[in-house]
Amino acid sequence: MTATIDKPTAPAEAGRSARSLVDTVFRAREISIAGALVLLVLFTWIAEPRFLNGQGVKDLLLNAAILVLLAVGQSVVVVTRNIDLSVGSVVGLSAFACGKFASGTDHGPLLVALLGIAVGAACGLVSGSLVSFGKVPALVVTLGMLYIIQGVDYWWAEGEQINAADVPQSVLDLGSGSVLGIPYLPLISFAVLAATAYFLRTYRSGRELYAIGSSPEAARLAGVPIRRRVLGAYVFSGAVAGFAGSLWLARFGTVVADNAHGWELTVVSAVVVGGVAIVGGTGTVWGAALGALLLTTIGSSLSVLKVDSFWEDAIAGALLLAAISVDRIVNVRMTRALRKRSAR
Amino acid sequence: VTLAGCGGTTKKDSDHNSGGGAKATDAKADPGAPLKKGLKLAFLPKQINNPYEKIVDDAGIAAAKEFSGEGKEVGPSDASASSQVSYINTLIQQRQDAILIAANDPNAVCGPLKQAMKKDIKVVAYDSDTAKDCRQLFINQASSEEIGRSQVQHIAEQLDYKGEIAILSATQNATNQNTWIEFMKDELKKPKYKNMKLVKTAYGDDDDQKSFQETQGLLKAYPDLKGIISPTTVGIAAAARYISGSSYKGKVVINGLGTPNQMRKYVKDGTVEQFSLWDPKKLGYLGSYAAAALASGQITGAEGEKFKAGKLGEYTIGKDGEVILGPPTVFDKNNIDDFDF
Amino acid sequence: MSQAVPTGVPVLALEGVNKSFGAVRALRDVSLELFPGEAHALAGENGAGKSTLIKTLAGVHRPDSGQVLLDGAPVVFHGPADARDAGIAVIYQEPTLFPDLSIAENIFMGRQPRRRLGRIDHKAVRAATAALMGRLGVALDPDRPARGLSIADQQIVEIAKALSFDARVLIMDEPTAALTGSETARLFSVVEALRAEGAAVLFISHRLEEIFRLCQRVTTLRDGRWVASEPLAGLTEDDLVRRMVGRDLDELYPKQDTRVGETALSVRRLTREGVFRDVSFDVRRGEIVALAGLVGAGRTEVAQAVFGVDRADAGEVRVGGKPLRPGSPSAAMAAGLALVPEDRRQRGLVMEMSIERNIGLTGLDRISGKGLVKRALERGRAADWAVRLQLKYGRLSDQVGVLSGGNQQKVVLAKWLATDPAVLIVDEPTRGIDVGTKAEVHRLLSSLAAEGLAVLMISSDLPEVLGMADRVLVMHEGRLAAELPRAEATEESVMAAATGRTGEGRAAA
Amino acid sequence: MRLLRTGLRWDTAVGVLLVAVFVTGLGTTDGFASRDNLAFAFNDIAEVALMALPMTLLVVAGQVDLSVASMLGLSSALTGQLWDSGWAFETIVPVVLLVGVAGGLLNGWLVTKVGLPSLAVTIGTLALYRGLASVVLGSNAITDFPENYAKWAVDTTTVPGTFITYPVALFIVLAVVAAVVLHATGLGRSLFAIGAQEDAAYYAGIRVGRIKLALFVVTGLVSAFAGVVFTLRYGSARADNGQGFEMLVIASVLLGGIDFDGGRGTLFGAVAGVLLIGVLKNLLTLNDVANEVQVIVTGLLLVASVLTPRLISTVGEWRHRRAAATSSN
Ligand SMILES: Nc1ncnc2c1ncn2[C@@H]1O[C@H](COP(=O)(O)OP(=O)(O)OP(=O)(O)O)[C@@H](O)[C@H]1O
Ligand SMILES: Nc1ncnc2c1ncn2[C@@H]1O[C@H](COP(=O)(O)OP(=O)(O)OP(=O)(O)O)[C@@H](O)[C@H]1O
Ligand SMILES: [Mg+2]
Ligand SMILES: [Mg+2]
Repeated sequence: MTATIDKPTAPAEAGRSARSLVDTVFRAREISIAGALVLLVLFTWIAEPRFLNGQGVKDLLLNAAILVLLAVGQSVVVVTRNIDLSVGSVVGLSAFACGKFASGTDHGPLLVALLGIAVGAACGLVSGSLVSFGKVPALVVTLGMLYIIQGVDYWWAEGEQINAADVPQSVLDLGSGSVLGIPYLPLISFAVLAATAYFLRTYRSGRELYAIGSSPEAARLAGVPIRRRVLGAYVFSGAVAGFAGSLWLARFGTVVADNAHGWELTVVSAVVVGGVAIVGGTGTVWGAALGALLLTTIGSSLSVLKVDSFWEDAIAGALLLAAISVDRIVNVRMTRALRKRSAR
Repeated sequence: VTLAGCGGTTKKDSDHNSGGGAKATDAKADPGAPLKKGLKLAFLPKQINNPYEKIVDDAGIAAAKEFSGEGKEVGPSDASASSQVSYINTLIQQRQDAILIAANDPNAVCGPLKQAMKKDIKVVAYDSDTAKDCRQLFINQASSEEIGRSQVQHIAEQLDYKGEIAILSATQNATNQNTWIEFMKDELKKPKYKNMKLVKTAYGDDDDQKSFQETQGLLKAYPDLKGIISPTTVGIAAAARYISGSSYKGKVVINGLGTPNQMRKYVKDGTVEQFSLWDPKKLGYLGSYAAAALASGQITGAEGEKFKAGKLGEYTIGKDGEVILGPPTVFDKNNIDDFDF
Repeated sequence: MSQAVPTGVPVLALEGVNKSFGAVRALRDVSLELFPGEAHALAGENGAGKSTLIKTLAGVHRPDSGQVLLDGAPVVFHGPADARDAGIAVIYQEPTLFPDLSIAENIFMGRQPRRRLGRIDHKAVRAATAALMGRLGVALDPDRPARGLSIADQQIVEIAKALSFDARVLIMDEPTAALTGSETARLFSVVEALRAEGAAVLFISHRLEEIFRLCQRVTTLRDGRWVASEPLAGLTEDDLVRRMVGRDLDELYPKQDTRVGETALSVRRLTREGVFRDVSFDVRRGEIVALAGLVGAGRTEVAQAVFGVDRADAGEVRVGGKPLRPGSPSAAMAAGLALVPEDRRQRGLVMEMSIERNIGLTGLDRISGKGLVKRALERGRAADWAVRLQLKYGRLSDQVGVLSGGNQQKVVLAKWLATDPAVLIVDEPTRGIDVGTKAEVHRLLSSLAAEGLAVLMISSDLPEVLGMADRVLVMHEGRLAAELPRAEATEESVMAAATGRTGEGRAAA
Repeated sequence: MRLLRTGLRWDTAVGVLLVAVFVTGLGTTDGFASRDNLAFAFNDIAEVALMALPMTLLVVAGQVDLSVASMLGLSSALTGQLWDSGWAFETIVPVVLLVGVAGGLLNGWLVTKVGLPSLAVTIGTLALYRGLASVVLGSNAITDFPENYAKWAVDTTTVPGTFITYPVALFIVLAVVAAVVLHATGLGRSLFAIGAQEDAAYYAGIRVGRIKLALFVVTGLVSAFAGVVFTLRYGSARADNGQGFEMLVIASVLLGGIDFDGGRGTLFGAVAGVLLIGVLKNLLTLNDVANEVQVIVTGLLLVASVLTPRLISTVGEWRHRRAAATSSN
């Protein structure tokens, strides 16, 4: 064949400038959600200034804290092209277990949280083992687990209710106390969020989760220990959900068996709104956390804006659709603009 | 609306279809008949894992033992009418002697309940009524009118008859809550409440966390809110919990229906001054005896008939087959420690 | 270049290996030895078992019986990771990248350089990738996600991945199938350097001249059986073909003379910003027009825009004189267009569907009567084309996913030829197809053209372009750089236009 | 060997399980076999079963619609509201069905034109449609639906001589139609192709966008119709009717062996799955099995539905490997 002919190096330049733009687009996923959030808060604040007074901000953060935590756990699973529908049930079971454990005793918050984490991790271990070793579809398995855990929880609780009065004050303080005016719960969620984000970005095993979600086949060929990683993701998600259960107890004091019933869809929508692709491989926990914050803020805004209760669901649904549509359209436009730009 | 009435089946045509009336059975009551032994009673609550309903049903099942009957509780884990219907069907197949139901929807459970009555199974509604022609008796915890009006009266006294108030209810479709709310609104029309204003009815869906956040929303949206009435045990507990941990404590009055065990903490810490409820155990107990009296032929459900409900004494059936347990108890820090449920 | 049969211990070897998939016996008692410093070729028809052999060496498959020997000692690879840790680098036939991850991450997944506390050194990853790209002479941005890379670029990333660690054994399954001459030459010089440092190389290609250029020894497989292992020196291409096929082959580029008819496909000023610009050309009935150019010149993209799977920003496509509704493959098909896509795994085939259903997919209305699919028609259509393209398969109801790469390509061809198109666009039609069948495909294209079909052929295989085309269009960086009639198309003139050194070639219309 | 493998496919297994549960019920539980009970048991899942049909087609095409139950609720609320304001029932039904079509169009439009994943879109419309239902009807409950229509929905009216109620009869007819479409037509082939490899389907000239849109529209239509049936069956229109049914529909489809990733499954499996859930629930309730245990059983069945075929094929592979190893030596 012909002699070696070097390709001209001109495109390299184009590649460079395109790169920073590509970066922008990728970050835009989080930016557009953050933008929507800011708009919503500003709008509500202008209409009702009290929305952002001390108590108001505190409430916003408190409301989002648990959902953020769950969204972080869920993202780690979704990134691997799996899903964990059992989170709602896990929170319920763990909250009840923690309540049962703590009620009438003086167990400290640490002990209670550890129990919650252990319960959650155990549930995650079961789902994760089925998904990774059984090589069966995550959606079906975790939907099954949703029912199983829920059934066990109901069966155990027998309609019993744990009241705030029985829960040790130190545990309740965790849910309502604060440092420097910032309540503990959002601080805890933020810590978990930041640590998870850092791990996903800077550790091999974190990157491997993305690799698995992006292409399981390629991950196998690249020697990624898929089963171990997927199992790890589930145990993490379960542990986080279990932890959220113990925080639930701390925050609400009262627990019954069906706490967080039906939350799985809310968590999944927070994750999806936050730009974590349901088919795996892309998205960040920051985005998911923003998604969770956006969802809870929509709820808070609507009640502050005195929207008729009958309209709340409809408007929340419409806003959710608007948020993801705008995000998508912006993205498509940007990508196209980028392509055209790189032409010159 | 323009299309209305241009032929076809409309509501007006079919109105005559549903005029069944409350006529229960043609059988004659035999007030002297003894309570039958071995009666099979089934309690069908709104939802099995609701702590309040659990108390009611357990008391009813215990009561059945007193007259050598056999009680059981079955039901769905979600508070929906459609799931209750499946259970009614099974209870018919199992040939129970009586079904006691707290209806999630007064009409959706009607068809199957009528079938049950046709098969000579007695139907007693408790806590939350069904349509009148779908049951023989309704054991009302207290007269709906009294509950509704008294709640407004209580909170008005606490507020000196002025200020904005809101209601935190259960689900948008809860029959009993909606009835009470109607009476509350009616009561508020009286001139003595002219300085009070009901600003909003919020729905916490009998979900602890939702009720909690609805309370937040109410307080933020209505800065001048002075009081919240929550005629549901889940709602009032959640509202009290939010207020007790917020800057609104001591500034906003909470009243409504709650259980002493749930509210004890908030009464003690001063968040809540008073609230009311009937004794759910008595409700279950009365229901059980009423069902037994029906099944034994002592009563048929007609107005004016009387029956003995064990240690609670004698009750008389009122209009539309309603039996009223008695006035609700008002709990405050003086008496709350006398109760444990 | 060649040497005598090497002595010493082979780094990696197979001994009496058997491997079956269900009823298919892919490898029967095959042995192979790879020595340091030697490039070893693996030859065989489509479905002969080459890829299976490679996957056995790479730890993807476990042999049913027989052994893998590393430095003379038997080993068992429990997975690709084990083989990698033993110093074996593999480029698989089908690029398997992480579409959402950057090129740099793709290359270093699981092996990223780390800083203290096990944290990934992102900067080092990027720098190492840039260095690799420099070594291969390609300008791919390390931070660009792999999604949307052309098959050729994907292949280059795969190559970079394999070169990124100091492998003792480099195994390459048709790495050049989608590459043009210049990338291939670059690759070969890098491989030469590795070999000189003592690496053992195993190389598969259906382009026989490449085998002769790169390798010293060759092992031939036929129907999963070992046929011969011998030095290449002294062997001719014909000898090799005879070992593979078991008989002599006919002429490779059987170009028939045809009468050129009226214009069938006419493309005017077609533009997709950032991808290609102002592309105009005609293809007439009976004519085979080749679209040549370097990897990344925009050929595939032009084909996709013509067929309507991508939307053009400007310009017009006419088929048989009538304007084609843009952005609609179904309209394109109704107008008589067919596109054999380059990426058979994503776009060409539904991997988990059967052979017959895949072939039937492009003609659902033709194989149905009264709305119901007629199984007999469907099977007939598939069986007919399976024979014409010498498809090697078990049953027509088998999943296409289990076919060998070349045989999958034949199914894609069959699927589109069966639509009986007026204009056929083929993107790398013979990628991965063995020499025997390649001639068959060429004969088929030629005779279809003779019957009045208009063919637009995109190919990175220059001999194929020169051998088959009546006219050659050359693209350079998204523009048509030259249009060369058959007589003027030579390696030199095409390459000159493709690399932007125009002047010799006539400027495009 | 081959017979063994096809014989143990999960959808067949669900069918066998269904028959087994049914026969066990006949033998062990009195009251189960009565005409009344059977009519009730099947009629009780009529809406879920109806919605499971288009859902099966959607899932095969790699999509999902979580808004079905909310559409049912919206349709029910609308039926009630219009009926209450004096509309003729004959007018209400087509209007409500049109709303179903519109809802399906919105879902489909967001998925095909805006390019959003169906899971995300329909989580949004799940809230939207349920919200609209409560906007339409508020906290009211409308009753007194016309007897001449209601009688076609309730379990006391059956096809003469059988225990098949009319909603169930309709389900049977539609199931046959759906089975033919999915397994015997070009459209069915296209659905499998879209679900398995959308790009390849698109390149093959299949009108991916249009087909998906149509599927969502049909799903909206059927859900709206299910809403009318539900309303008549319970004689009660409320905004929260059918809340949570989406999970039940999806669970039955998955139980029937439809692969959520698309491209795999049979309609027979989905039908068997839905009926199994219905019959099992009836049987367990008759035997006073507590609700929470039923929930656990549903969960276990779901897990088994994916685990069992997996185990079977693993054992099969293992046996095959051993056979191959011995024969080649
Ligand atoms: N996973 C599998 N399942 C079933 N059969 C398989 C599988 N992989 C390969 N085969 C079969 O094994 C035989 C050898 O395939 P292989 O891919 O090794 O051929 P090849 O020599 O690489 O061909 P090509 O030149 O076309 O790439 C073929 O008949 C193929 O159908
Ligand atoms: N797999 C895919 N890859 C790229 N684009 C796609 C794909 N699927 C759908 N689209 C886009 O979706 C839109 C509609 O697709 P499709 O052609 O299937 O719908 P249609 O309504 O039948 O259109 P037409 O009548 O033009 O064929 C097109 O604009 C197309 O770009
Ligand atoms: Mg191969
Ligand atoms: Mg190309």
